[in-house]
Amino acid sequence: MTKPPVIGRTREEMAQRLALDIPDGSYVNLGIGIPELVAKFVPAGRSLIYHTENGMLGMGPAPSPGEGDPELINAGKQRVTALPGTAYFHHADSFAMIRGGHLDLCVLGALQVAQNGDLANWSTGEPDAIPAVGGAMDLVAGVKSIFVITQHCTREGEAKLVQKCTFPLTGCAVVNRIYTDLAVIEVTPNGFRLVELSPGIDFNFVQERTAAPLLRTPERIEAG
Amino acid sequence: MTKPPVIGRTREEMAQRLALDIPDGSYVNLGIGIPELVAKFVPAGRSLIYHTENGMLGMGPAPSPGEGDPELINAGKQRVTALPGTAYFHHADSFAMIRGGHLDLCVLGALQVAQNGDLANWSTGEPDAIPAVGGAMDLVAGVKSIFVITQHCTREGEAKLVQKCTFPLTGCAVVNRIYTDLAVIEVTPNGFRLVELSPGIDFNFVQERTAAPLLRTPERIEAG
Amino acid sequence: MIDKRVASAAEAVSDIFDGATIMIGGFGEAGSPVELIHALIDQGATNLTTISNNTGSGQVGLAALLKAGRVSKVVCSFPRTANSTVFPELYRSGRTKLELVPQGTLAERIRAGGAGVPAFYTPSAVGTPLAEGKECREFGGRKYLLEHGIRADFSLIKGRVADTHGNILYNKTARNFGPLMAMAAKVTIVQVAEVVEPGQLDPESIVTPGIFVDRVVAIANPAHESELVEAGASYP
Amino acid sequence: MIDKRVASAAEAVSDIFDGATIMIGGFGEAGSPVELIHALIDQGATNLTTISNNTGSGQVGLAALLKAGRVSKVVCSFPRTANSTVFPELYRSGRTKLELVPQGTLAERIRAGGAGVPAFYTPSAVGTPLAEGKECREFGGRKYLLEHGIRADFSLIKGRVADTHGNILYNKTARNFGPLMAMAAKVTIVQVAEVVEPGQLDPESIVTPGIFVDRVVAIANPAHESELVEAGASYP
Repeated sequence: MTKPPVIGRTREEMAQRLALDIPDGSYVNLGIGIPELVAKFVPAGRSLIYHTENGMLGMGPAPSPGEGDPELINAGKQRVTALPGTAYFHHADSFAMIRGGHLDLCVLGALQVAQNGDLANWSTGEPDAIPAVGGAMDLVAGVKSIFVITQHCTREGEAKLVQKCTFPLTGCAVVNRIYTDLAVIEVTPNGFRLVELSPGIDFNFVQERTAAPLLRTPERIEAG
Repeated sequence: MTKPPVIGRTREEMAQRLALDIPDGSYVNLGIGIPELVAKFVPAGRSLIYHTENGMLGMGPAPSPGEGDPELINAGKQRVTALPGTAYFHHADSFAMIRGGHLDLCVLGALQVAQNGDLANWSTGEPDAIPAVGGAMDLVAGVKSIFVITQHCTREGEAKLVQKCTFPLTGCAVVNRIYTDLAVIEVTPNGFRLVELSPGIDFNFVQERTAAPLLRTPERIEAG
Repeated sequence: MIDKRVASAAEAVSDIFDGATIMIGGFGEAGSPVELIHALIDQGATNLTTISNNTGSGQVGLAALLKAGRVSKVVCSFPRTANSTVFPELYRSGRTKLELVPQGTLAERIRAGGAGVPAFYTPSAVGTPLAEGKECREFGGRKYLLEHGIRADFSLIKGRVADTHGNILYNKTARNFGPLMAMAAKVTIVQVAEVVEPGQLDPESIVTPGIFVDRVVAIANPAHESELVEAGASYP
Repeated sequence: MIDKRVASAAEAVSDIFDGATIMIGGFGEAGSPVELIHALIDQGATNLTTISNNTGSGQVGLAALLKAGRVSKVVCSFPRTANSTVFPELYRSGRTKLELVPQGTLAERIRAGGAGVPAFYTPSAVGTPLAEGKECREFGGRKYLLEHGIRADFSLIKGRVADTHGNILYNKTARNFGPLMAMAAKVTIVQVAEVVEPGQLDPESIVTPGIFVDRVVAIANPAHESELVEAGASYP
């Protein structure tokens, strides 16, 4: 029996799966990369309001190529549009929203997530890399829920879900949920808990690619 | 020889004298009472911009009686007007201006001023008085120059310029100059220094009504 | 569809509970949410802590809430008003406690609470009776006091116009504490004279972004405290 | 008569001295005061410390100032840009030092500097390498870091329109650090596309009140960094 060429969810399918879990009316900050895809998959009937840390609520999609204003950009420095109800504000107000717990959800990429919710996503710690952190440490410290969206393993096949991060941390015990190509995983006081397997993926397949124990206790027991 | 009925400067004359010392273009906060009179006497050719701590720069004079907007008021809760160039802002921004040292001058009344510049102007410390401080402690802590305008003595004839304040302090070593009915006095590292006597007043008359030594050293010596 | 409008002031304040901490906007009468306060009096919650700059005047608005015996503690910078005897009586009789806070420190503490800053240092009040019991620390050779951010269960605020997303504009010096209190409460309730659709407010001019606002109530012709006092009104 | 206009960018930056600390507005290219930075390159001041969110791109604006060897230290949250090799080379060769600050902490430190707050506590970066050497303290059972306010000798900022009193409006997300840096420098210099008379801006909509602004320079058609980079421009 030959291995199928694609296993688990694509990036778009991961974004689509995550989007299902965002309640209507949420204030959301989407990180650069896969997180940005989430906006495309918000289910019909739900309105989200997007925050970008460089000073805007009500961000809309990118304009047509060549259109837009070079001074209307998102945190990834790409041109965006403004939806009705947009407000602009300065950086201190923007991070007051973040740090003060006013945003409902932030979706971020990850290098590593530890079983206690530690996140590493800003630096590989290589000595000649130019350190650059941006707003990630503020986002994870302040936003009510932190969802990570990431491939389950690196291109080299190494686990990104680990017992303890080896890369420099972005924040301690901050991640709530992880959406990967293989599964949806929750961070609980007892470690990683499987919420859902991607179609065609079985538990052992995920556990083998996760460098920490993966609980399958049902949520109702966890809650007790 | 009979004593003349009025000695020294009137309230208006005190305000007029103080106004002479405010440079063109200054950002100024005027306290409630005699300080408010200063705005009437700014010499021709000078423009000052008035700040009121309840959220406005560019405050103009009171409107005609019965006119104005009950939501356009000064720190004394009296209706005012807005001059061209006015900006409104919230209380944290307003006190950022004050605390951050952006205002050039604040003119305040006083219960007592000590020879080291301590100011008491918010409470007589009587046990049944309702304590109320407002913005005075922020103003004296933050504004670049603090000028006090006050009668030299209380109605009962007690000195207001003292060695050490007996009333609760508003701030420590904050007053720069004092404009009274009898004199203009500077607070120096060596104590009170006479800058100028009011017309018809002699030094001994002022010293007798000042409960701390009054230096008459010329400024050029002080500066050394 | 995001729509933060609620039908009435009564509905807006219906879940305020006994013992709640409530920030109430306004400096003097400017920005005082008179109709929301009156709805709160009708609603009946008691043993409240209020955070506000003043304590109201006459027998209406904040003074009426105090007079009705609903407030056990007042956090305030200037609890003395020309036309009020309500708070002085409560204070002297020991029925209402007072935490006196310099105005700029009060504003900054509310902003800090809303901005996720638990504490900060300020030069205001150093060496005064209001520094008693507070940590004092030197930075750059100057003394500062440690002050703590404050948050509340509810904020009651008055704006001029809102859109249905809760973006708020204010009127002149009625802005005062509104934008800060909006940030610092679990539930922020704003009364405005007019509610418009999203897109009708200039995004460059919005003072309080809707993220800080939970409920918007239209009160088309809000009362002015001074006019009520002049007319000898009392509430209820 | 208050009139904060100066005739040219060159005149506006003429007194910037060797060793000065300079805040430079902008997030990416949005709000980057390109013409003021170019005037500073012409002016020649060196051994500068810059405080900014990024380090510019291509060979223009902030990247050009760095390339000219004028900056000995960069305080920055994200000194890495798609189209820049300037800062990485300077950093790797040790010619320019870097103080890396989380973006929200950088913004709050600048605001604190401008607001007379010498230090504050923040939850950002607790437990990370950027917490090393910083005081950590618990409030309400959670850990926070002590961070210090920062001030500068000069701020270079880009607005959209100013009046002659120095009241400033911005353009969309070009607002970013401008209003904060305006508060935190001894001398704040703002380039705007248009200068109007006092009274022509709505007092409710002013973002930076003139008290924070020292000099206003009209630059009618400011360059956009991305367009310069795309055209392969370099400065000087």
